[in-house]
Amino acid sequence: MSDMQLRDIVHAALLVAGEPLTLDRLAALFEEGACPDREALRGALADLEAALAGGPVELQCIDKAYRLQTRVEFAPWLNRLSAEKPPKYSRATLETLAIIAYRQPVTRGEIEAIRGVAVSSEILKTLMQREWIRQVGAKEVPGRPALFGTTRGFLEYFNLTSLADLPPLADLRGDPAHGESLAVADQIKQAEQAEQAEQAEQALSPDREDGSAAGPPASSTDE
Amino acid sequence: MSDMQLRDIVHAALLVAGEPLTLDRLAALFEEGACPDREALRGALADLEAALAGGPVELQCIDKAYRLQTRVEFAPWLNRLSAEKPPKYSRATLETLAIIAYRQPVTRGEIEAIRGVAVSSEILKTLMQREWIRQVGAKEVPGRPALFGTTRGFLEYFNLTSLADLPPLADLRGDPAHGESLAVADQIKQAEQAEQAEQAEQALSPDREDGSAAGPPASSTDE
Amino acid sequence: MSAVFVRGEPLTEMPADLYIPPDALEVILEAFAGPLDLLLYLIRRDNLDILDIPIAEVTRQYMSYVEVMKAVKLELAAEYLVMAAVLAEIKSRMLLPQPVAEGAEEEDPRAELVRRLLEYEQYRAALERLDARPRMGRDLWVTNIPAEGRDQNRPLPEVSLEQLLDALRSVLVRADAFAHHRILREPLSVRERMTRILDMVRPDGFTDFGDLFDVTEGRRGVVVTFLAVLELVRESLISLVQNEAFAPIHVLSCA
Repeated sequence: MSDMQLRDIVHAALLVAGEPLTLDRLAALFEEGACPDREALRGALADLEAALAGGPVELQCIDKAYRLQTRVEFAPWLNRLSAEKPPKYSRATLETLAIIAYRQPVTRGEIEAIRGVAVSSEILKTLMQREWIRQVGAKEVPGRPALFGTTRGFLEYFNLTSLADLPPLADLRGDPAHGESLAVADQIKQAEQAEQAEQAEQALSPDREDGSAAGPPASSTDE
Repeated sequence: MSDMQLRDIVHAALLVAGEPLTLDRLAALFEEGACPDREALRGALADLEAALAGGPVELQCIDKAYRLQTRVEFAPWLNRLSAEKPPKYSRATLETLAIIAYRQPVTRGEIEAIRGVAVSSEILKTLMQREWIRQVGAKEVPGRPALFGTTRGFLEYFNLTSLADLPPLADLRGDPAHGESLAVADQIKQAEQAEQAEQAEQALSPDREDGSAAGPPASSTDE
Repeated sequence: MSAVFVRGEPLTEMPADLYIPPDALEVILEAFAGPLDLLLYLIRRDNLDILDIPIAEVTRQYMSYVEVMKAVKLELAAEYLVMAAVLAEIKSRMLLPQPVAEGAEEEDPRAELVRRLLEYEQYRAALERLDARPRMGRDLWVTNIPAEGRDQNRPLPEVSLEQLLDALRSVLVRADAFAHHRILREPLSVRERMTRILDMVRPDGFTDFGDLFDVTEGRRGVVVTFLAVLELVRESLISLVQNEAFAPIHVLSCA
């Protein structure tokens, strides 16, 4: 791999990561065997920094992790960059929060075991800054991992008197449509009703030969 | 303000936004009185596209808004950036989405007639939650079934400039070259034309709020 | 897979192209998105002319698949059976002598089916094209970097309880795929109580065991607290100390 390409890969990763990347994380972008050594990565970062000179972006190193950020001179304009739609948490963040709510007190390792994938520090940091979760202790196992639980702020935000107000898991597992309260669910319900009416109507037209009237049995194959 | 500086401000805003920015939102970055006109903004975008050539990032136009995205060649490395695997969608879900994209506005009953099987509520819910489809109205037939259409989020996810960017239904076979995106400069030109046409049209239909005015290429061939 | 019956006859042979391990069979059958998909597969596989479908042969093959699906107890969509009836009807209409209609052009009984198959195939191809497009989060990513010096008071994301439960639901679905995970078994009230007890038990001293209980909560509350204490002891998060029989029990944080 040419230096040029290495620099571009590092550049691309820093632009989309959404969080600072350590040299380890940068090295993990590469296939085993094709992984550049730390010297090469540092070289690529230095190259990148030089290439960015004069542009609106700069490379910053915070606590051994690297990130790209726009230069401070651009702040006046970027402050006027209004969000069109409200920001959103990632799926991973919501899953982590839900697991902490139901499984507390719980360690990061336990969350990862349930989710089947790593939980980034960024996610936990976000939830702590939001004051929805907090560290409630440390588990007495080697390494003494932190135990996380939800806060009073979490209950207040979701308008719950206590965690016991959360729907029992059994309800969640059973019928996936259970407990829908979103507008989406309402729309679907409306659509379903409308459709029944439509089917009744189409039953009168002779060229209707598919079985959509039979409905739900198909859903098992349908995700 | 020099052109150079304008380009850098636009560049910085696009890097930070994380979502496509319309010309209006780009214009809103500037103080009253110091606001460049649309021509100048389009010029800055064209400059920026040229300046990005050879780098890891490209300018893409989605529904008359612009975003910076990594080039597809970097996917192998960037896929290792996160432990999260990109979600997979079932064949049934994507089939439903494709029919909605080409046939919109379309009722659930019509989708089922084409697919030959029931469309489960779960599928519609998934598509709505991903914000790829939405209810665009109700069909004026008994029962008033919901009509579904795609959203800007759909275009964003599948990297489509507009619905017209979907491969035409009729000549799906062959023509593998289709779908390569136009240079943004061309898109900008197209957008200008489309915009004028749309403004004329919107004067007639006040409730049309998305860019679907251009209409799916399918509908004409298959009614 | 021992006793598979097709129309009353034991099925000794799989349909010609089904020389696949039994485990994979279900996966393959599930891969069909519906009766039209299956029919198209049969037609294209044998290079049949879709505009002149040999209906008897296609019906026979279609039925053998449907019987296999039933036999492996695949939850069969009713639409498959409806299609079977449609095929049978077309077959019988083709066997009947053509009624001599006055001047009217007799429509091929297969015409409607062919129209539907062609239409469906068109969308199926469209789906493949759509599927092959570069996608966000899989093939390309949108840049997202912080702006130095930008005001920090950006709006915070809003989350509804439904969104939270939905996230959990998808975790559960995923976790079900790995059955070995023992997840979320304890009643919620116990887990909540565990957090509360950890709060009460100060790391630098003894807490009276009795203080953990709130009698106003009644029997259930006391039981929940007791279960929470046991669970915390089991997980080595607290320990209980009693100097002699009937002496006060003290709770120690292990943290």
